[in-house]
Amino acid sequence: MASIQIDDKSIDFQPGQSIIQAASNAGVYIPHLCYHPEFTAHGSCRVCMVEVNGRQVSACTTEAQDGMQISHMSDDLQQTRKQVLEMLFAEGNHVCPSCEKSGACTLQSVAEYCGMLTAEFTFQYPQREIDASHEDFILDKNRCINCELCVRASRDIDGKSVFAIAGRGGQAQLIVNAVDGQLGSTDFSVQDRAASVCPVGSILPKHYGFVTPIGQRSFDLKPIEQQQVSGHEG
Amino acid sequence: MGKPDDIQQSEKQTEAIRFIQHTSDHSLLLQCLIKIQEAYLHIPADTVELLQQQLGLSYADINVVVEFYSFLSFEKSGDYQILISNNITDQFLGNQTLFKKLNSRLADVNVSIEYTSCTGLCDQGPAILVNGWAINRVDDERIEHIAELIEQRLPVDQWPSHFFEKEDNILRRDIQLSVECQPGAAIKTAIQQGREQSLETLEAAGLKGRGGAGFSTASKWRFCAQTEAGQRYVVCNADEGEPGTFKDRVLLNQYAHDVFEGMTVCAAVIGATRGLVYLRGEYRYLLPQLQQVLQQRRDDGLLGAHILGEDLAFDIDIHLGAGAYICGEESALIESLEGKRGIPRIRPPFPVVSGYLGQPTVVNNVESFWSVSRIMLLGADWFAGVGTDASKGTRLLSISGDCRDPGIYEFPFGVTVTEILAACGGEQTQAIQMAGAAGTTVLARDFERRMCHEDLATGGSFMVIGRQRNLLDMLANFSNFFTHESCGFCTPCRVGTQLIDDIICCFKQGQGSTSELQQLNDIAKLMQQNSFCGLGSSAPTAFLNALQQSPELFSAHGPLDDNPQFDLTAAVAEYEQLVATLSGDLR
Amino acid sequence: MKGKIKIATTSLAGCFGCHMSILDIDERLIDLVDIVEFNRSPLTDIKHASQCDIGIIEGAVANSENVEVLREFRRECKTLVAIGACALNGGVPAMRNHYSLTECIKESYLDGIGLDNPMVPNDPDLPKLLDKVHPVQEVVKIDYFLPGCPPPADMIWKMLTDLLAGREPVFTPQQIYYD
Amino acid sequence: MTKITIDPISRVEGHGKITLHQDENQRITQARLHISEFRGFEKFIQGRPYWEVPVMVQRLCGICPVSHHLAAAKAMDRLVGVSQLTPTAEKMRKLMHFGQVLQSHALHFFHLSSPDLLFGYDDEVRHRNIIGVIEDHPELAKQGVLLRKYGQEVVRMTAGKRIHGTGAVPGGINKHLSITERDELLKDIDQIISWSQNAVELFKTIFLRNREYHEQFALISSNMFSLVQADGALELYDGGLRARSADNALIFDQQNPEKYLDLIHEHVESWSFMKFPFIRSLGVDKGWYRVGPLARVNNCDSIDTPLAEQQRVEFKALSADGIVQYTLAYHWARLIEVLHCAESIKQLLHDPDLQGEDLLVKGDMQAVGIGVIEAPRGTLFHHYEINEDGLIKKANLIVSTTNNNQAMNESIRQVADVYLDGRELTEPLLNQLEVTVRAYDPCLSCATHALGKMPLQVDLIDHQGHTTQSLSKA
Repeated sequence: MASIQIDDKSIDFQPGQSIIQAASNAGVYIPHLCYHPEFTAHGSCRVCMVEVNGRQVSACTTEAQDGMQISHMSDDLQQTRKQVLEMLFAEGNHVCPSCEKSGACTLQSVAEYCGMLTAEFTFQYPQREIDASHEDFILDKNRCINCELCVRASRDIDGKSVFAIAGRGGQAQLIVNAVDGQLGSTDFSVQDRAASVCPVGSILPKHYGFVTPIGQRSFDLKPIEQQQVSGHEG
Repeated sequence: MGKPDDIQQSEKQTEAIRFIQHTSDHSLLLQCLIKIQEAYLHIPADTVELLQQQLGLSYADINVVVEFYSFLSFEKSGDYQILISNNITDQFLGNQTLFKKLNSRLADVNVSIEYTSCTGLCDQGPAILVNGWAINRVDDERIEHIAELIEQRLPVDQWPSHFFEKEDNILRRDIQLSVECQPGAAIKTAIQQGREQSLETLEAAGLKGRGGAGFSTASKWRFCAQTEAGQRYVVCNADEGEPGTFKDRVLLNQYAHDVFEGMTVCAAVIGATRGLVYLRGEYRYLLPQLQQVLQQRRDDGLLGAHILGEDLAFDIDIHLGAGAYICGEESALIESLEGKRGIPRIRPPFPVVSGYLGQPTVVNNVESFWSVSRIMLLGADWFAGVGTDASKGTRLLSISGDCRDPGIYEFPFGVTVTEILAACGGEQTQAIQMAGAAGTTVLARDFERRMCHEDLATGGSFMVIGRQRNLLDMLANFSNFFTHESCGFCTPCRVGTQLIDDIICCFKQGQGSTSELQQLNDIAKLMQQNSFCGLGSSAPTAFLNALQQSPELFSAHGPLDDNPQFDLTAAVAEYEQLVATLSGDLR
Repeated sequence: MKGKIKIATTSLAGCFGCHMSILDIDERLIDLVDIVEFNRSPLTDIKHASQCDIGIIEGAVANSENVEVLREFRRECKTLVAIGACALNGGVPAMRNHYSLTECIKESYLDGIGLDNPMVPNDPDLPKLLDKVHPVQEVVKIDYFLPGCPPPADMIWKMLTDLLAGREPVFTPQQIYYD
Repeated sequence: MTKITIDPISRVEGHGKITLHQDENQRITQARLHISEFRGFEKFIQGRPYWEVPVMVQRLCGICPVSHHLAAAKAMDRLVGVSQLTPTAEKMRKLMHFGQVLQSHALHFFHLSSPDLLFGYDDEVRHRNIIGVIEDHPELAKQGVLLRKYGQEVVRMTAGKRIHGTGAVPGGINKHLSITERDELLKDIDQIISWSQNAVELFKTIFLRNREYHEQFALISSNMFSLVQADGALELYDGGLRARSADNALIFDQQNPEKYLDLIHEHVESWSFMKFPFIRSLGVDKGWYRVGPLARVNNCDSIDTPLAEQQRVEFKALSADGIVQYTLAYHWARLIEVLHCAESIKQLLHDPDLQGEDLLVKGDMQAVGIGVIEAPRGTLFHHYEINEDGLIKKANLIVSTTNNNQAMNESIRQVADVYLDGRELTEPLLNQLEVTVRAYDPCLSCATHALGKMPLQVDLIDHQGHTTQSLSKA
């Protein structure tokens, strides 16, 4: 059987699997945000970087090759991941103290896992809106990290394409498929896969906040490195 | 009062609507939008509805495309839209003064005036686009004329033709520019040689892609030809967006036949029946003449079902871009050809395996195809006889900036910067910027470095920076450019470009500190290593060059402090203003 | 034996929750007395920091006085530690950055509910408000950062004991919170 | 003229400053407490979803976050159309609140104010703080630290963490108290009650030792304002509004807190970011009042826990006319409340409702929600209006300390007139001004929710208004 070597661990894989899939199956956690086992990888967040042949590549978009030597926990990589995470925090308005998603937020948990203490980059404090027009959900763009999981879920699983990314560069942001730009004008619904896939607090149920007590929240109960390996992805 | 251009505009509008009504292929979305934008100077809501119906697309599908491209907009910003080219060489030529002058001269008419990325007229700037039409050498006299025409409300396509004349400025010819090719001759050779022999010729010539990445053209074609597929495509990348490059514009203007010839050779070799030219929106004015050339070639049997009477079918369409530097990246270009946002694709698979519409596709630069036509005629030895071991032949350089004779120069690979400067009359040169904003800064002490893949690789841009310039201005121009042109897909590039722009701005105002310098270094390295595509990984090159080679740039205002220079006075200005205006009268 | 380690603390635009979290070290506060001396702090009547080993900053930078105090701390403290979300990233106070200062002031003093004599406070004895709220590292160099709203007492204790022992404070993921 | 500034006022929670103006004869011409910070909560909360509010607005204050958390949660209960919580939810919130008042009062007395009382106002600056107390009175200091710790643990077990937890949600609470948690709290409660009693006794002894001085210090005559239970008993979490005049007559009683705007408005002055609330029927000049422990213990007719009730009776006997106006008696009343909280916690812990599973109720959405609570420092008003999407469109917060704004200024003026007027100003003299402010336990952190900071500073200003000397208390 084909195998790769991640740090000191030898891991078997099926041909065609990406490095992150192979690692996840073997219980090796590679921090990631835009990757999700249910969806096609698209490699935009740049958190799941690993080192192959002296080059940093994203583990979600790189196919595992027999005999590949992969470095995963080097100081350099941790530094890289930390800096990418710092960028995400500096770019948006991530006010963890008052966010309902806190304790169940993948961005927060990945950053804590990677040892990020603060984002030292200049905070951008972008002006972004909250769309509360939908009966059951709010869309808080302040917290969006452009991972496009909702875009992919709505398009590939729900068959609705409710979400998309518009604009480019720093202006690139989540929009919904409605002329008035309001989630309430789309056919988005509670049953959608896109309704539960957001790794941060951007798409959240309405009239519902902080109902899970501290200590019982998703990542309070089970740390991310145990949750986000094969079969446990939220 | 009726506007004289109303009728004219509405004819265009009718034409655009008619075009959409006859279109059902959603990969033509971008082309439809470009036509609408041209006719209405924005994208009206009812045309979006029509597009949705015709192309079977959702509102969001269309919205994201409009929001992606600089030249498309839902809002109409004026009856005339003036875009001022903002390459650093345009800045050298006074485009900021031009901006002020245009604003004051045209203050009373409904005109929007903004900056845009390099328009490819650096050897004859400052340049502007008026409703998409490029005008070079905008001096006081031209400003006055333009103002009068606008005041008369004359549609831009009825302006005197001399406004739109461009100079080719070919100032040095080497082996390639000194030959004339008979249309059809290269195709004939290729057919005679057959696929394998043609590939061997190209291989022996050592032709590498002229876009800048330097991948072997023969290998690319071979991969494509070897991939099983129902259809293959030849794509010519004429999205010449790298600041300071304009040689493709000249080739398309003067050597369009040879470029199409090269594409046809490619089609013959890889077995493609369809070719596409992706022409940057800034070169839109070349479209009619290019269409003419294509028609002539069809008439001459050089395109169509039986080229040269042989069993070779191939034709070429031209797609326009709409203001997006990222579309010069081949996978983003393919996305754009498919009518979508120009977001780079995950590679592998490479376009040669899965490109346009998922089929094997060769994407080559204008100059590459142009060279192909010559190599097929004159042979591999002719071409490989000049250049260096790893960089065969010659290439075209677009030279601009602080030199006596900006223009197009053909040089063999291996030429030194000193030799290039001598040729173009670059004196008192502080530095040159090789390969555009994403390229390498070479300081005077390194002018013996050579242009070739082994040393200074280039996509053809060569900008000369005189002693009188502040390199920080150039860095600020570049950081601004990348902030505007990052597609926003991956984190390092989307956020990094903004952060770098802030930091450079800070140093320009003399307010940087050691922590900003450290951050600049961290961000640049992160982008270089970790970006999703070449735009992100090459964007920080100039900043890293500056950090390594000329750190003194950042401490021009004195030794750097460890503490940031927080500007308290500026930060309390709003409060003081508020107190001054509000507290008094409300008491 | 060396003299006691001098610590100064201050709160800028914050809620004092971080200072409360310092007090949440509970009985360990009593142990601390043997090794540290508190200089300027809301807990003492010393009004200006001078020659301190460690300065602890809570809160974001929202007015001219915050800037002055922060600079004083940088000048007088060998090691500067920023604690809590407000100091690190502006936290909740920085939510006002979504509006202009003018809008915020108008809401509180001119257009608010149940106001008598609406006007903008403008006495020269009041510090001037900044147009935007800033994290502390945008004003002075910070040596260490402790996230959290507030950082848990155990994290503060670890930071203090590490610094007092001359160790670089290092935290495991389980010790790091942003909320 | 001389202007004197005390900046920052220390050993208080938050930021503020005092300025005094002295003329050439050292006569005090002006004394003011300035609140010098602005945070703009009322604005930036606009556009946020209402269900985030209880967690977000507690960031007004890290000393009494629970007060804001609960006041906002009460307002949110109204927004979601709930007027009666489940017994478990109601009692969990009360338990959280008692824990919070206990810790906050303990913090204020032991960590911040006790140095003045134990060492005197003129003690050395270096020593006059909690560290000094730990050094000189280790047992007392330890009791103070542990009392506060206990209160914080009650908060942790009800809200999930000690500072800025999440317990209360619109229409209820997110957890009950487990048996393990209950038992852990029960283990120490008798000790806590006994230490609380000691603290009242200690203060009583200190106060009575120099009774006349303590009574006269910062003495002003004010209206008293607070919530009371339906039977007039002391109430911290709910109840009706009662105001009593300085001569002990009721101005109003059992008023619905949601009608607060009929009763009070806020006045703005140019020299403070903190506004000045007043009872509308009496006007700006006469309508100012005091809130907090002194007002509550004066205002109520009884306390429903036995030990605290005994102490209340004794307290009320201090004054012949039935209303205790002594500013320093704030501490006394505060410690009576500590005892009351400790007793109430014990009662609640024995209530099996705390282990109930029924945590939440829902009703029909409303557009306006007003929640009023007695925070440690006094009556606290949270008022929110939402749009049809559930986003906040208007907010009004009147925090406890703001209610005491005028009273603190009056007290400072009194001290300045009586003790500072015509004298060379020294640090101990100036500290008396801080002692005055400290008695109110002003939470300047809360008070500055709108804007920013409150230091104490003394500047000397000449008759043209120029600062000639700055006597900052370093």
